[in-house]
Amino acid sequence: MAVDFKDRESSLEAYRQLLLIRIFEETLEDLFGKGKIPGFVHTYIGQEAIAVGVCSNLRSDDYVTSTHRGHGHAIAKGIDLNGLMAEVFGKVTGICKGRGGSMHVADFSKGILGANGIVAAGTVIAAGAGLSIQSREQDQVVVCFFGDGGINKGTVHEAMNFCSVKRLPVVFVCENNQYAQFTSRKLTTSVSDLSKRGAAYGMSTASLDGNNVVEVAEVSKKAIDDARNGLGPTLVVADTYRFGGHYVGDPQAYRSEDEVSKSRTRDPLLLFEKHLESQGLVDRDQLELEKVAITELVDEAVSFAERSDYPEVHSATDYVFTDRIEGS
Amino acid sequence: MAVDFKDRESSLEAYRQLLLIRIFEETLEDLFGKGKIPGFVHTYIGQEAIAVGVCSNLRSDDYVTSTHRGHGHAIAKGIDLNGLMAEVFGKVTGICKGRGGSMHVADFSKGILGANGIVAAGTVIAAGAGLSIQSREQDQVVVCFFGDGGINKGTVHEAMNFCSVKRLPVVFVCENNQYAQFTSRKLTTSVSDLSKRGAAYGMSTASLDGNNVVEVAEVSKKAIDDARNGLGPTLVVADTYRFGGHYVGDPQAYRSEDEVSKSRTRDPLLLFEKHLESQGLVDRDQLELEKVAITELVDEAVSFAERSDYPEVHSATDYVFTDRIEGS
Amino acid sequence: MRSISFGQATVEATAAAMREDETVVVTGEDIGWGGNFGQFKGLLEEFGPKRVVDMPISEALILGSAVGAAVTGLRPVASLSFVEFTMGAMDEIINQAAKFRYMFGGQVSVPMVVRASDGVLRSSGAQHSESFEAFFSHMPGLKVVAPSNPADAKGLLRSAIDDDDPVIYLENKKITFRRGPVPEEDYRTALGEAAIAREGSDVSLITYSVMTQHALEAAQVLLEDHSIEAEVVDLRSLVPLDMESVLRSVAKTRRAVVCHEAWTFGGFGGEIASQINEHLFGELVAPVLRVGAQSAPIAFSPPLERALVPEASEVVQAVLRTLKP
Amino acid sequence: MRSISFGQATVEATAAAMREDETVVVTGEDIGWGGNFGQFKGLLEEFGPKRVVDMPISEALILGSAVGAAVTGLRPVASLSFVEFTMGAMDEIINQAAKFRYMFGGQVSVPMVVRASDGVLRSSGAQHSESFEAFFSHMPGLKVVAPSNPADAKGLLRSAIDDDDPVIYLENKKITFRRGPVPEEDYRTALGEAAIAREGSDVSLITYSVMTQHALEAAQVLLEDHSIEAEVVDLRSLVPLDMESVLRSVAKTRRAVVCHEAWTFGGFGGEIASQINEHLFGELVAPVLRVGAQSAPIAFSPPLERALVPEASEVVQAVLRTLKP
Ligand SMILES: Cc1ncc(C[n+]2csc(CCOP(=O)(O)OP(=O)(O)O)c2C)c(N)n1
Ligand SMILES: Cc1ncc(C[n+]2csc(CCOP(=O)(O)OP(=O)(O)O)c2C)c(N)n1
Ligand SMILES: [Mg+2]
Ligand SMILES: [Mg+2]
Repeated sequence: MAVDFKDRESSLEAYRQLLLIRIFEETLEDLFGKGKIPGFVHTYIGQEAIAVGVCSNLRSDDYVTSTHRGHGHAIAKGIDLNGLMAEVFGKVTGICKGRGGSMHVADFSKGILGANGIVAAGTVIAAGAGLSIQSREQDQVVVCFFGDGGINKGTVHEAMNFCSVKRLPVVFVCENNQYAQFTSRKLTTSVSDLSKRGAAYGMSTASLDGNNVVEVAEVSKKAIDDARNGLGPTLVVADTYRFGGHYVGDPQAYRSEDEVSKSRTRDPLLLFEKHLESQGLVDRDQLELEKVAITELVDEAVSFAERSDYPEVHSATDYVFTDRIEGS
Repeated sequence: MAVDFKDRESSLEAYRQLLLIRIFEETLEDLFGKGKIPGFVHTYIGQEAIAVGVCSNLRSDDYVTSTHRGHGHAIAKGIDLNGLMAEVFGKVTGICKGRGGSMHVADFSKGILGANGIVAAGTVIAAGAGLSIQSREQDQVVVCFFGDGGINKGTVHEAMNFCSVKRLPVVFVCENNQYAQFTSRKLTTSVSDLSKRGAAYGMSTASLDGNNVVEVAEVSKKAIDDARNGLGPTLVVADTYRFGGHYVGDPQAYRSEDEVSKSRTRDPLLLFEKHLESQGLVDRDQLELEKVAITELVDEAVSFAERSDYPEVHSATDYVFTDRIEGS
Repeated sequence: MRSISFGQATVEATAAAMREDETVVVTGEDIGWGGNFGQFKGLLEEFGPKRVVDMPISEALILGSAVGAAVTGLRPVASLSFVEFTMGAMDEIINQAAKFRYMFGGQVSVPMVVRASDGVLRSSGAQHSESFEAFFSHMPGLKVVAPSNPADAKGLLRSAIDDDDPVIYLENKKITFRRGPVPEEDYRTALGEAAIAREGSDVSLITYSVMTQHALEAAQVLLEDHSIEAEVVDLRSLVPLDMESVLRSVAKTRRAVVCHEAWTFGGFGGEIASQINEHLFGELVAPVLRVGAQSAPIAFSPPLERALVPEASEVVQAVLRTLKP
Repeated sequence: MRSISFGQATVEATAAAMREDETVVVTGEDIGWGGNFGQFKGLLEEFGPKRVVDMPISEALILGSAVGAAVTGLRPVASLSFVEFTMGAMDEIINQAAKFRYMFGGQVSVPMVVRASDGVLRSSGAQHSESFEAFFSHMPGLKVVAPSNPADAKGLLRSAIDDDDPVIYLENKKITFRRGPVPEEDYRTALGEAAIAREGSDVSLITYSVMTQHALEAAQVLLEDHSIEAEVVDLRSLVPLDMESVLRSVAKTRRAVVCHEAWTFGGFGGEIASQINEHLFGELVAPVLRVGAQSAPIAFSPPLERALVPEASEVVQAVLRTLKP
């Protein structure tokens, strides 16, 4: 599991994950611009190191709950890329058979309990998964991703209190990207050090640089190990920045170009590339080769999605219930 | 406003308030046993010092939000006693014309924004009253009473964060009486020091002995003054004990008689009587005279309520809307 | 047959399910102490605190964690005592529990039961007296059960716990303490099958939950005082809805009165009445009437409470109106 | 007359109310930036952050604070963007806002408006596509408004803000960007008065919100292709409900189709259909039909979304069915 950042292959694998998320999201931006993607799309660009670093410590039978900005979590946790892409297209070959779309990608076989269009809804769902693990006497772990905007939802409070009381194996990862939609965190949140929120429940807390995948992986490893070992929940606050708009197409009048371009100097991919090169683990040529390979993967996913059919209209009410119910 | 506990008359007034709540509630227990009170009744016996101490610092135009256990708050904030008693009887002369009952007593003319049957609902309502004060540029204050069980509701979190962000004039008073219904605080709450919950929002916090009316009055005075002076909200945790069951008639299998009788040694009335006598402010005879007088007041309220009529059946749908709506 | 209370009957169903399947867990406030209406009495003692979990006063957590537990291998039965407290957990019911299976393309089922007590009971006041089945039955993905007697309470709860989808199990407070004959053995009563609680030929009373009891009283009065034979159709579950039984009855009697304790306006009765009218147009000899509460929050004062909420006499009145020329 | 969008029309109404009465404040997430649909554009600039309050993502707080503010001297207009987010604040709507006046015996009014965007809009998915008016209109103490065009949007919002009771103002996403003629001056459109959006003699289409637009399209098709004259009754508010206008229209046409975008099952259409049947029994020449969404969470995939949710062609089909012998 845990990435050995001294090891070339292991480091390259982390790099591939970062790249896969980045290229997947950039491809979506492009496709959305061309009118090929229905609905609205929230990309994870700039935050990749969090999902990749955290999920590098997870087993396939561990769980994650996710948000409206969920492609990165799903990819890092191992969702099938074709199924993900086809879902975002609304095709029947999508992981949710086209019912979900970008905001509702999920793969229960990989422990991905769903992206969720309701802010902070995942917190209480994660608590339930934690209760289930404890009740079944398993050593799985749940990671609950949520945002700095989401931290003010009542569900966060109810979930953290309960997980702490029961010492449930849940790691709360707050992705502090400074904005909730168009509104700066400062305008709506009473403390600037978000980890204080965890202390109120007697939980362990940790703060980290969410753009540094090595740091994310190392710090979150402790939280995940603790959870797995029965030491209870941790609140991890990962500072980062959302490179794109809230959604693809967002005019972003609420922040300066200067602020955005400054943040780009701390691009998690660049930082990790520098790290790999400076450590002499990977050279630039290799990095370029990886980009070509990943781009191909994503392109294949696009053509899979494009080739696929839409669901059949007569199936519109399938999957409402497990059994078929007539007349309602 | 603030009680001068060096002053005889002022101290006696606080004593009368404590007594009034105590005798009112004991009378209800009696009446309920006789089948004269509809619905269910939650008494404030044992916690009187909190409402009396806190409200001694409030002006008539200040606001309080209350709970299912709201008679004490209402009395301390100055509700009309006859109207209160008649309401608990469900009579048309009740303060809510019989529509509300014990769990929904309110007197908006005295700033009592209602007892409330939904745990911790008052927190977000208090935040709104605070916003209103700030918007109207007034120097009123809101006190939000809630319980140690209520502290785990999401509304507490949403309200505290917002009040802190906006520095609203709201004082949160958590009445830590050790139980939520039949369940001990320890079973459901992640921290034993409840004031930690306030620190998570960058709020001021204070803890105090809720059975000591002098301490309650003094400590809450600072919180209320701060709020009035634009210094923002405070979380005050008042430790106390619920002498009676959760509701009148509760068999209380969940706690030992020993625990209950121990707690009685710290009866807020006894403590204050001792204080008054030891300070030489009031002698025992005077205390007995007060009891007679207050008992008479409550008896009068009972006979007022008993004499009053029930609301007329044809008025059952009055007060749904401010205007009359036909056909719905 | 022995006679036990509605509440006790649900304890038996829960215990049977828990004995059979160790993934069944019960969560809620104060349930270790038996719950507000004794519906959980003895479960903690038999199954221990890992399967009978006392919860903080955190309704969103109670139902949200039920969803999370249900999709990761448990079958939670979550209690919210009074149905009004579901309002603090509607996101978890409406946006999560109901939608998970559909929006994730059938990857998962959400086998959970939400138990909540509804209806008026001796001046419980505006925040503890209501009936919200109309909210839940409008939301696709939820099943809704509303038993009227102890035997059904047991069998329907057993089926609800068995069910792979989220079920809202509404237990009316007024009948929770009422006793009735209940078989000792473990059994299931299927969701989606109405019961003919009484046969009759002149008018059909379509109802569920406590109003079934009032309808049966009304039927007795109608027979004795007016020689009218009323048929009482007890729906038992609203989703799935057994319209076939309803239509069969009304096709026979050609008159129908739909009765529930919830507010008439916007209530579930509108669905039933509309379907009857659609399917039996031209065969009815009187308009389908609805009996429900008047449009006001439920008042505390006893005479007002009674004025707002229907019982047998309101049903009798409505039936007599359908029989007037 | 100039033509502006539905969303812009609501900005005008809000600004007019704020200019006239300084106790009117607007609260909600991201409203300083105009809100998700531009319905608040320019208000921060004109009225400042004390009256246009950007809120944390705390829906219970947003509506609970509106209640607290409304009973202490303000007239808050609180926005929850998508109507699904009201599910996180149902306690505040159902147990507080709706009940305060009644359960406190008329001591107080709760003059607040809840704005929320509902309905489908280009594959917004299961948690951003629904219509919940059935929930709100069932709860006594709430008024419910659902405009269908920019001019009404302006006048009805103005009245909603004037109103002393809590009003749920539902703005359909699909029509928020649509333009239409809107008078420049400040005016009110009364709650509880349906509009005859089109006159006709053969069938009455009873509807509101976006379905009024679809019904009008359907009426055009019916006329052109089938020579059927459909009357379109736009309710504009569901509570208060103008049944008089509905009954007058149906008494004339003797056929009715009730149309909304929300799920048919358990929807508000059941109330209207039931009342029509009760009041006009024997005068109808066809059953009252309902057109609404099929019972499923709203799917993301475009063809599924379209299959679930009705538009003009479904209305046409239903009308043709009422005309078949
Ligand atoms: C309960 C709820 N309220 C509001 C929204 C609308 N909304 C969608 S994303 C978002 C901002 C979320 O901010 P944050 O949690 O910081 O996540 P980020 O978008 O920054 O990843 C808002 C307000 C929602 N989806 N759900
Ligand atoms: C939202 C909600 N959940 C549950 C209840 C049921 N209930 C009523 S009082 C109570 C316990 C409250 O405990 P606490 O806040 O400590 O107040 P106390 O009764 O001790 O004064 C509970 C669970 C309720 N009324 N509202
Ligand atoms: Mg953010
Ligand atoms: Mg307590």
